[in-house]
Amino acid sequence: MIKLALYKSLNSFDLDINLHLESFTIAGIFGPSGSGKSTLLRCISGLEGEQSVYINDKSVHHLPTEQRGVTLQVQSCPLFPHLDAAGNLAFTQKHCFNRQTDLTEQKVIDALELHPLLKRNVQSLSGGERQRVVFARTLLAGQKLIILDEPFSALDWPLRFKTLSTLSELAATFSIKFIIVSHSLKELLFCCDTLVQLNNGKVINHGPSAQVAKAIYANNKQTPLSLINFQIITFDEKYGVYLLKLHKSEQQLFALPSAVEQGNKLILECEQISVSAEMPLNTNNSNVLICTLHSAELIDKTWQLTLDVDGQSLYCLLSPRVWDQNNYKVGDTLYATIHNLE
Amino acid sequence: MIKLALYKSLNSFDLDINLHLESFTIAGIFGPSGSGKSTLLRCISGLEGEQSVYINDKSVHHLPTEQRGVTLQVQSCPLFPHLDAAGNLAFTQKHCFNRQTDLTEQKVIDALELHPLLKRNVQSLSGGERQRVVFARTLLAGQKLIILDEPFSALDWPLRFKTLSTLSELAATFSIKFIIVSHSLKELLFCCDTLVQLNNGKVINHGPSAQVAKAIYANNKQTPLSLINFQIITFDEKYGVYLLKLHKSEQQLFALPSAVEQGNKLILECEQISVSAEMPLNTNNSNVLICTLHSAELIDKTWQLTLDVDGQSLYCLLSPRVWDQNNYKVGDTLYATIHNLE
Amino acid sequence: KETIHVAVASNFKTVLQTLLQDSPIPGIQVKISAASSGVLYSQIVHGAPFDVFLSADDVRPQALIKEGFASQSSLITYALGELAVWQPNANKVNNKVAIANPRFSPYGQASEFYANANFKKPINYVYGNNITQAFQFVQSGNASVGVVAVSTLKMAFNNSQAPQYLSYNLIPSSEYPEIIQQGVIIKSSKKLASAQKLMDFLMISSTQLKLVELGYRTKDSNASK
Amino acid sequence: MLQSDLTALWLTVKLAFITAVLLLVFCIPVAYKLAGYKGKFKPFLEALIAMPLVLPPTLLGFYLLVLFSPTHAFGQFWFWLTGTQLAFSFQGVVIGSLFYSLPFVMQPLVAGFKQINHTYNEAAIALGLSHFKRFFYLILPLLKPSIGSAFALGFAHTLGEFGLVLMIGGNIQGETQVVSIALYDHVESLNYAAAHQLSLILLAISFACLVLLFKFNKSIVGVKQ
Amino acid sequence: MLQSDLTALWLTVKLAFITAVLLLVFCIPVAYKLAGYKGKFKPFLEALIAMPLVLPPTLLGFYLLVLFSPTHAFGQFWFWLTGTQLAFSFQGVVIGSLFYSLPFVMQPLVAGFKQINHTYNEAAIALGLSHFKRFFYLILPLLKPSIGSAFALGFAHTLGEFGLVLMIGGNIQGETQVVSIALYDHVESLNYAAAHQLSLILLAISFACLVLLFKFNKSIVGVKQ
Ligand SMILES: Nc1ncnc2c1ncn2[C@@H]1O[C@H](COP(=O)(O)OP(=O)(O)OP(=O)(O)O)[C@@H](O)[C@H]1O
Ligand SMILES: Nc1ncnc2c1ncn2[C@@H]1O[C@H](COP(=O)(O)OP(=O)(O)OP(=O)(O)O)[C@@H](O)[C@H]1O
Ligand code: MOO
Ligand SMILES: [Mg+2]
Ligand SMILES: [Mg+2]
Repeated sequence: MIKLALYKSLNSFDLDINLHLESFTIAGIFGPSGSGKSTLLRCISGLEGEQSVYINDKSVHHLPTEQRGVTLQVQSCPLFPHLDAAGNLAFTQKHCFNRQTDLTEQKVIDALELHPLLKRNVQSLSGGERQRVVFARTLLAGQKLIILDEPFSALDWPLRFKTLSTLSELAATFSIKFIIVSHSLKELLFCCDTLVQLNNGKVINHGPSAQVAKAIYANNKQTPLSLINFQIITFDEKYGVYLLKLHKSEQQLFALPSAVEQGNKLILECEQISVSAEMPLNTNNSNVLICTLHSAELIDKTWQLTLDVDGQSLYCLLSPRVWDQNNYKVGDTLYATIHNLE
Repeated sequence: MIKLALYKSLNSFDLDINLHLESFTIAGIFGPSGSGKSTLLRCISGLEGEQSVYINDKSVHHLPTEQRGVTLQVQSCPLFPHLDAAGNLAFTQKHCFNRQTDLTEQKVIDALELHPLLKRNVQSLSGGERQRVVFARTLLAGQKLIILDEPFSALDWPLRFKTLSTLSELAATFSIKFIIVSHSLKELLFCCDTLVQLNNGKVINHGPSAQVAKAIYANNKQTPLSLINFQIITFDEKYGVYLLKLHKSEQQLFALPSAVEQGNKLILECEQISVSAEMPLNTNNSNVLICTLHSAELIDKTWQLTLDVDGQSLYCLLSPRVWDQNNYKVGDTLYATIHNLE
Repeated sequence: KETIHVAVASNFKTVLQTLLQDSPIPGIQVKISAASSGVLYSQIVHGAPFDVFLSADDVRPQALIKEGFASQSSLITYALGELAVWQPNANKVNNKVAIANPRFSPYGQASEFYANANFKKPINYVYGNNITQAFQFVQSGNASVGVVAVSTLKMAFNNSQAPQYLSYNLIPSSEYPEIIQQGVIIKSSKKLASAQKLMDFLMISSTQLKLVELGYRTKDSNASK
Repeated sequence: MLQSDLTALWLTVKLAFITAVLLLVFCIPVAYKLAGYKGKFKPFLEALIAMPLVLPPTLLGFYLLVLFSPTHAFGQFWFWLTGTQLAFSFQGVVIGSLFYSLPFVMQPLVAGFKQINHTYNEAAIALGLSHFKRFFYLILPLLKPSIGSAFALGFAHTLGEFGLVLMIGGNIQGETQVVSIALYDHVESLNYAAAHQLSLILLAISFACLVLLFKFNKSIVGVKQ
Repeated sequence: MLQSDLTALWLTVKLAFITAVLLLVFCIPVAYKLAGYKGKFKPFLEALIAMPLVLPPTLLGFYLLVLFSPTHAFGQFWFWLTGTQLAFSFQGVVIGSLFYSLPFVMQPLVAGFKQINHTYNEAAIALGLSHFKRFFYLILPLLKPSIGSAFALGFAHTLGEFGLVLMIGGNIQGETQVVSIALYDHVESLNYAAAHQLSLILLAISFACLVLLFKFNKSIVGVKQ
């Protein structure tokens, strides 16, 4: 799908990237400020020098941006000041060649709810409004590979998730592939199937989101995410929750639609999981899984427990004090309570 | 300290604000995109028309910005392109009149760790680097009231928290007051003592952070935060945790320094709290408080329980299914487990 | 030495310089400002610090006298223009006839008078701003024939020794109205005596003879005819 | 007002308009290239463009007169190409004006291109707009104040052009007698009343043209920026 | 080369430099105000500034001559003030050039000011920089390409000034005889060799000046923007 071999000397380090992303729908690029994310995107789109870039198995390093079949939305991308919001959208729809999708102005405006902003002078838009119009404009360039550099940094979280959902829908409906740069893992995990982690100009991790996210947590001395595959048994209309079961052991879980519809895996944060040696009773958490303690590691002054359930891993944390107090052994059966799933 | 009476007709609603902030060190302004945050700041600083503004009991509505004793960092504030990073800093230090603080270039550069960026052409800075230099430049304007419009939106969270900590230190050391706009409550709660919530151009809440935050959660149909006052008993050197106790009932909690040093209150999210009718045993959570169920409310399809402990409130959530399963009654004694505190 | 400031019509400037070089006037230094007669006239009317005005016509000096800027008594006719038909290229490049603009130049009026009477109609005039420019139109080859001043042709020959400047057809003076070039002393001049010396110098016979050599006619040569 | 003055006015406005439009068409792409060029010859190229400014128009006209001459290779080439002569013709005056007014159109455009914020262009490249589209639909609209300024300078400067037209025009009514020449004629013939009247009319007309131009220019860009 | 030509060259460069500098000093604040002014008279003001362009320089010179005349109130006032006469003096020529070249300095500046990105100015206001500081330390540096362009146009245009200086200068050596006038004299006297030589020198000198100017201009802004 995308194959890169980039080398560029930056200020305090070199961007040196060999990356092959085979198949993805929405890929996220994650890394701290100044790690080379924007520069990487500029290389892919051709804004930056002669670098080896393959898109869909076609070498494009010699092509100008408009012939690469990709659209980049640069960081803090400006609207064109001589046009109003609607003008900016019409401009792109009209002047971009080789449009591959049949996204129209009308569809994009509806999807992103931009009606009230259309007749507005771009100077008078608020920061977040501007970003939404810019995103709409990017979509209208009509390419099947769209690269976004911190596209929603000025949106509040509810609006951001809404916009990201719209993005996912558009990706599916119009088979557009997205690459999104963000410094928020929360944002990326919400919509990406593939993640690339950058640090000091090098790719230090890439692959399926969940896997990379776990590594990122480990690297960042942050807590790891647990990813659990499930099958849906029923949807409980009355309470609006799904009843799930694990593939092998058939243990059951209740989960809210939002947790299920996010993909075919449950993404659980460490903070959502607590363990006890005995079955918890009469709690507000009905989601308890019976697991085996697979291993325990002291990472950065915290014990990280890996629990095995159904051949899948659950991660949970213990303070050293609590670890010392309880006397968990590898092989013990433990009860993992999952909070905030239902 | 600050008293505003603003009226301005905006596109889809009117900005109509009467606000009096008596004493604050770092005030946060929170609101969704397009709610009028930036416009409010522009009014205070004088960028926007004739509006009634009192700063330190002095009416300033007739004064130009430079005589109001306030510095505003506008949203996506640009660096001056004819100067390099160091030049931008020197520019402000040199040309701003009436500097009230003795912040020097050197101090600011050290505090924000800008050394590697100083000789850089501003065009070549990454988004986050640019924001840090802009913030340094704002500080060097030397005023005692500094207003920041989404100042750190391009920073990754670790860097953002670090920068916010620096900001708090500077506020204390140089007795600078800050007003920060953000759409991230997490960011604001990290450093603000006072919060103002805006919606559609109106102040719908203002006051101490914790109180406003709670109301915001309620309004936003988000989960409320619990705020618990405590006393420190000891610091456990071995495990690096504090032992706390509640004022009246003397129940004890273990907490990590990060949780304690954030202020004199524990800020607990709903997700951190689970309840059970029986004392949980042998778990990895040693922080269990004995409470009384004070009330329960069905809000947006979720039961929100208010627990009374020591005259303080803890909030936790139950899905309707679990609520129906358990049979909690007001007045019941419940055990609240607090996760992820230690 | 006293310096007097002479405003001179540009087609006479070189001539005046030659005259003064050959026989300087004792005790007098002459400073020359050259421009078209019309410009000089306007400047004098508006207070230009000139002592003497040598015009390429008779209208302007007399207007100055009438308006009180120059003294009637100082008026001299220092030269009469002499015209020739000049066609340096035997084979005509085009049918353009270059003459000075007859609207304000006596050279032009005389040229037009002659051409109208003698050239085949219709005549394709191109108008030079002055008689020198009419000459340049022909010289540069843009006009095939011109009615030009003999003085200009002689000056060009003196500069380059090219024989083409000598192959002109002199027009008999009877075939066009007189081109009277007059000069006056400006009333506001503080150097009236020196100015008068210059006027005298122009009118003495040695000077007048030299003028004839340089392509002008003079009152005397006229009278003698 | 004289019929000839009317003709001159019309001719002048036509000349200025044609010149300004042709110059815009030529200068916009050149200025674009030049503003983007970062090589070491840049200051030389920029200085070269300003050169026609430095030569006094009369002299520029003189050299053009030589160039246009049928005896000169360029003049011959032109004649071979079109069967007409450049000197004393409207086309010739247009060509002269193009030289003469070039710097006034080029300079504001180069300065304007240099000042366009690079981020807009980069955003458009990244959007996948071709060079061509970007130039016509983004950069030119952003450049409107400079284009207006360039057009105004080129137009007005050509209106007031005098020395050059005087040299290569030959003062032919309806062909090369532009207002400035007509005005000069009036002044030279001491016909000041006609000169005042004509210059007033010239001022009024050009004032009206420019007001319209600037109004138009404003309504497109001023409000939005 | 003639001594008088050297004097003329020096005089010309001095005149052009003084004129360009004075015009910058005057035009920068005016252009700033004008670019910021949004009232309904804006197109009228802009057109007004372009007016000196429209009048042929000779005519402009003629009107200035009238204005400077000792019979006119302004001329009398100036005489009362300084005891000197403006016409036919270097000061007079400077004043004339100021009028003459004003639009060439003003226009690029107005266009430049209009194109400065408003966000920079707003950021600086919000930082608490006074109007004065912003103007001198932010806006002027951002305007450098336009200032360079304005200076170059003003300088070069004054170098080539002819009709106006001829009118109000009176062609006085060392005082008002600038190169363009000297060149005209050479052409009028058919002294083409001297004209070629002088114009080459003029071109060379102005080319060198402009190359330096553009180099300087580039080194300050070009690299960073
Ligand atoms: N033209 C350049 N010359 C030298 N160094 C550069 C250039 N452009 C970027 N850099 C440096 O390279 C590093 C990576 O920059 P880049 O903009 O790619 O970072 P980023 O990951 O997008 O950061 P952010 O999240 O802050 O936008 C930064 O340290 C930046 O200062
Ligand atoms: N000059 C203006 N004219 C009309 N409407 C305006 C103007 N400026 C802003 N608005 C509108 O007023 C509302 C508030 O804008 P403001 O910039 O204050 O929002 P904000 O809270 O800062 O949003 P964001 O978080 O997206 O930056 C927006 O809907 C905006 O479109
Ligand atoms: O003085 Mo002239 O030579 O009539 O133009
Ligand atoms: Mg970036
Ligand atoms: Mg805002």
